[in-house]
Amino acid sequence: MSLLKVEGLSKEFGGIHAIEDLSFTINPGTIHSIIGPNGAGKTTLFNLITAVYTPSCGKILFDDKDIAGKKPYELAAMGMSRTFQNLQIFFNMPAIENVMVGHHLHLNRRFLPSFLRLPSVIRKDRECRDYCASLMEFVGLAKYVTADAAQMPYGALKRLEIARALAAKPRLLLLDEPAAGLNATESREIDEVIKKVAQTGVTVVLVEHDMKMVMGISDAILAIDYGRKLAEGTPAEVRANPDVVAAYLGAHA
Amino acid sequence: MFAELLQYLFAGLTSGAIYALAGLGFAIIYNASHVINFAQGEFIMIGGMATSMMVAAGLPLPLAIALAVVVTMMVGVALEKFAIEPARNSDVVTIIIITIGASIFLRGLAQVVWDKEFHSLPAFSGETPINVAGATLMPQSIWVVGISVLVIVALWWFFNRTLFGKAMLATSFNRLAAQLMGIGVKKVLMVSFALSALLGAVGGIVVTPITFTNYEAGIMLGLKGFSAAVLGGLGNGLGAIVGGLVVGIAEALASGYLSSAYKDAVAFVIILFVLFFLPNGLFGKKGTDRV
Amino acid sequence: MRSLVKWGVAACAVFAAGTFAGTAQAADTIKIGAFLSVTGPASFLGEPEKKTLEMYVDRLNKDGGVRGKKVELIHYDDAGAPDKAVTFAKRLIQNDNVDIIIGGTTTGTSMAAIKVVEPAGVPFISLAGGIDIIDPVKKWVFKTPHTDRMAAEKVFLDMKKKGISKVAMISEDAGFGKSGHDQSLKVAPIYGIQIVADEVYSPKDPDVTAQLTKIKNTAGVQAVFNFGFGQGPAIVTKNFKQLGMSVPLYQSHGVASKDFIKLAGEAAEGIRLPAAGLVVAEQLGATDPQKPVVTAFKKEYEAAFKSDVSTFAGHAYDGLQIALAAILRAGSTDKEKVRAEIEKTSGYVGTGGLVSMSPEDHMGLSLSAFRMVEVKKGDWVLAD
Amino acid sequence: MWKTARIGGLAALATILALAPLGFPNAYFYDVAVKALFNAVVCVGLNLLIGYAGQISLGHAGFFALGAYGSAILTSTYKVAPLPAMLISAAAVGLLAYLVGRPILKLKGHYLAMATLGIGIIIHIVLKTEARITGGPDGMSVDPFSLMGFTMMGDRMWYWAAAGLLVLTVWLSLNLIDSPVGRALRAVHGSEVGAEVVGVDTSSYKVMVFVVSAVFASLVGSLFAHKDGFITPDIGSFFRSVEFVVMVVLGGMASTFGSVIGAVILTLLPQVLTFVEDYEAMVLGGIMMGMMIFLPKGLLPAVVSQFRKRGAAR
Repeated sequence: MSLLKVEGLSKEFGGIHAIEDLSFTINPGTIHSIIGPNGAGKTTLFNLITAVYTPSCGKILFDDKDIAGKKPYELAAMGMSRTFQNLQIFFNMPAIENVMVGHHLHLNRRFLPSFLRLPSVIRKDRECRDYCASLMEFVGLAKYVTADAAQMPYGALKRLEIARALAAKPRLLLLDEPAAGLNATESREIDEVIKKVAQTGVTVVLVEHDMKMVMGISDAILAIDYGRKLAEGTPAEVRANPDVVAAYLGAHA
Repeated sequence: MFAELLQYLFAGLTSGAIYALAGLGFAIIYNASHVINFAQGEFIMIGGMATSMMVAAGLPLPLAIALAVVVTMMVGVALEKFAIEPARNSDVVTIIIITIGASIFLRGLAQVVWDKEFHSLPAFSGETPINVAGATLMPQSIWVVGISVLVIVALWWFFNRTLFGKAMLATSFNRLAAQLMGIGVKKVLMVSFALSALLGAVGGIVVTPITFTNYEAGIMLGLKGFSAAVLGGLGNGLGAIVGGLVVGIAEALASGYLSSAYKDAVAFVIILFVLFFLPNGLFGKKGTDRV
Repeated sequence: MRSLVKWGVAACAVFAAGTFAGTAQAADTIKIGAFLSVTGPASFLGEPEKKTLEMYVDRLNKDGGVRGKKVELIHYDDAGAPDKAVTFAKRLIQNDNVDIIIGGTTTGTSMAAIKVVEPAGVPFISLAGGIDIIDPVKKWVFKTPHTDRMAAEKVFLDMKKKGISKVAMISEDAGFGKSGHDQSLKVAPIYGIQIVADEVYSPKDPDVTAQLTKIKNTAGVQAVFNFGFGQGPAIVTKNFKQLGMSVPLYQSHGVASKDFIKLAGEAAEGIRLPAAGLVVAEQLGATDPQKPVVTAFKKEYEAAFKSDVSTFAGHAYDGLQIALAAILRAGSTDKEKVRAEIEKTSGYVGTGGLVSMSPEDHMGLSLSAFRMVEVKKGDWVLAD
Repeated sequence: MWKTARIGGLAALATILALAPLGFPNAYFYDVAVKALFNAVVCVGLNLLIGYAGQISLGHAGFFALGAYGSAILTSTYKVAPLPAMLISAAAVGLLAYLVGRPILKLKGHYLAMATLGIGIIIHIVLKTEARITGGPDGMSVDPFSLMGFTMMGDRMWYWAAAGLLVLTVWLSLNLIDSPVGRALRAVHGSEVGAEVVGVDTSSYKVMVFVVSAVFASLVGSLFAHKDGFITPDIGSFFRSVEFVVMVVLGGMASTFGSVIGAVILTLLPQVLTFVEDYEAMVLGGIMMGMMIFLPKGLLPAVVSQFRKRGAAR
């Protein structure tokens, strides 16, 4: 059974095909990478999967359920969570509260209990704070637990987004270029975090430029260019695919 | 029947052209700085008041107009220099409050420097109504519409044909890139304020023979101008013009065919409806969030 | 959080300093309080009112005051906002301890202040037109201007004389015009007038040809009656002319100042309206008891401020004179006594007309106080 | 940190409110204070929308006026008791805010400003025009507030009621901010899409906070109507809406106590500035500009950060 299934997906922006007739499946418990040159449509694909954009045509099945017409927050409730290439940090909040927002689905979301500060809300909130602190530790942000998000360096913010996404307790986690803009050491640390996440049973879908990282941790790779599928398979298979080499690796060489 | 409709359209056109001129001022400053200048109405007021006070003091009309325009532009530049520029990196809301403060300040200044009476100017080319197919139009209305058209053409030329105008447009699209290209963002900001003050002054002068002016005249015009600019799509000059005309004509038709008490409400209902379907106004850029 | 305390204390200190400044209690002064709409939409009413009060109180003090006591004028600007009027009325009564209040430029501010003045028991002379202010009679409340109902009656009387019975109304949808409009509808049947069209405009509308076109196309309209003040009536007048409408155009007393003619220009020719004797001071008959009063006031005002006198300035003048006369008669500033004396005002000749108040009538003007005037060659001409 | 600021702040507020009357020599001071507190309550509510959720509204005076007129009309024309009248009005305003909020809160920035401004102006026009019900532009009288035979009379009594209401409002506001719902609201301000993908139903929360702030405005409007005893449609004018926003921003966005301070200062200023007479508008405008230029984050946040800096230096 597949966790995510994409069938004949297309997205147009004013006549330009950002994604064209794309189909693939992602199996649970794997790390799945999507690669492609700049502008290949990777981020658009993420935005389609997480319902930030609406597809022009095609179908996306999450858990065998069609996500058409669903809002991103509904998908989050179904177990899908993500990070962003252009950071979407809540800079107006402390770091830990960024993560706590991630845990929103598992808290009492009704208005009145919050307004009246019912003891149950306070208790759950305290637990949530502890849990989120442990998540920050998990992604290596222990020293930022009391920091304001606005004071954190770029690399830390990338991890903060991962922690926030994890706080939602997703089954499918989509990471959009988690290593972009990081130095080698930081990249390796992110690498470790992703592996650790995968070990907890979360399915990870990754968009990444860092080939070393992709080849090292992925169970499967999907290569796209101009919104279309170039190749799909294990890292070894994709690496050997001449189209991929030409379109992507070649271009980089 | 037709004459009646035509008369309503003329009425709408007169008001609409006035709103459009006010709206254009908003558009220019928004383009250069993404600031909504709530003191735009006060530019209009200063233009009209300064001219009529100088004419009353015995200056010939053309000289009074020229001086009033210069005065208003100086006010615009001063506003930019002393109030907007120091706060350039602040929140949008903060800057909005600054411009609201500026509008209160300028109104207070006008009431102290001049007075609280209503003032008028002689119509530029007489007060003999022009008869068109049973409907009438004042020559001054043609001045308003004509000046609006002239201003649009001039602005188009400035933004598309002159180097500085192009630089200003570039700044509106991407401030950082413009800066890297060596365009002085500060200068662009200042020119945009001078330009919209000029526009306000000109607008204030041509409409004064029709609507009269006093120190509070800018409030309503500012509000209608803002509505026009938003309805048309912020930062879009053509949009501001169309927005102004839509508001003006909607008001006139509403008072003609529905209820004059609810004509302003009708205009706002139309704006709300447009925004429900086109959240960025009639001609606004449909920006998709890049995430 | 200490900052909060600090700021709170600072704010209170500033507040207290600001409000106590200049209100030091001088034993031998008569304190006249005023709240006027010196700014805001009614500022061109409030401004001349304020100037008039200041000028005459100054003059009074130079001449030795009232019974040897200096008169102190304390005035505040309510900007036309009733809730501010309430606060300022309280300030005048509670904080400034005034003996009498003149003011309330608009009906709205006056009505709101009544809620404070009545329970506090301070004589209050309003300068606003609305009939609600004195009808029903309120113990402490008086007013000097003619009511909007009287203006309507005067106009309809004139129409009736000319055989006009079908009238179109166009009025401003703000306080003055709205109230005048309502009163007009109420009294029209009494004079056999039928309102066949009823349009409104907003005070700052740049154009009202749409409304006027509708009136023009209404069958049987014999005259148009415009109720409003400010620049609106001038725009109505201009648009009226533009549309080539030939029926008579009547305005209300709200435009009875030279400024209106200046704004409307040639289009104003032939307009008729009810006005106080003040605007036609020189044309009043030599035997007219109002003549000396209004000519003197007009001369003094225009000499002092280099601008044309308006009826509104006259309202303030009348209010002040009535108040001072009552204080003189009462022999003290005892509020109850002063109130009783104001109520006994009889035969006072003011800029608005002959004022004779009674327990049933806290305005004391009769319809004869209004005179029909017409614009001829750019000036008001007595048309009665 | 949060907790001490919360409880300390509330205690400080309550203390100031309890002690302030010691400096009030007469009823006029109480009257001004009551108006300041009323504005503060509206601003604390509005701050949830503007400061925390990052959504502008230039139409809240409209909701204030609807509350005022709702109470006025229900009590005088339909003889409903003041308390139920107030609650019915608030419920109706809440419903209205919900209905208009759903579509307009999809708009962003200046477009939202335009839409809320439009709503406010439409409300104002309706109140002005429907004279048979509302008394038209000249306004209508409102009976005093009474509850079970007890009538609220005099500024002193109103002061204590308003002070109590403000403390309660501030408490509720602080509760909300530091809760799952409050975090979600702040997240909406930070990044709508970021909040959405982790399960925050942003559009519902935006509508909810819009409704809450509108209900606050409506409740205060009702009380205001009973207190002053006379209302005109101008209490719902565009200027009043702008005034509320200025109070919030001046005090400091996303600062509950800042909103209180902003409201108090802006209510007192016109009273303090009467001595400058004709220059009042200039001074008021100048102060607004100056404060925003030099303290762009608002008064309270600026003061707090000053204290923090000094504390750190020590």
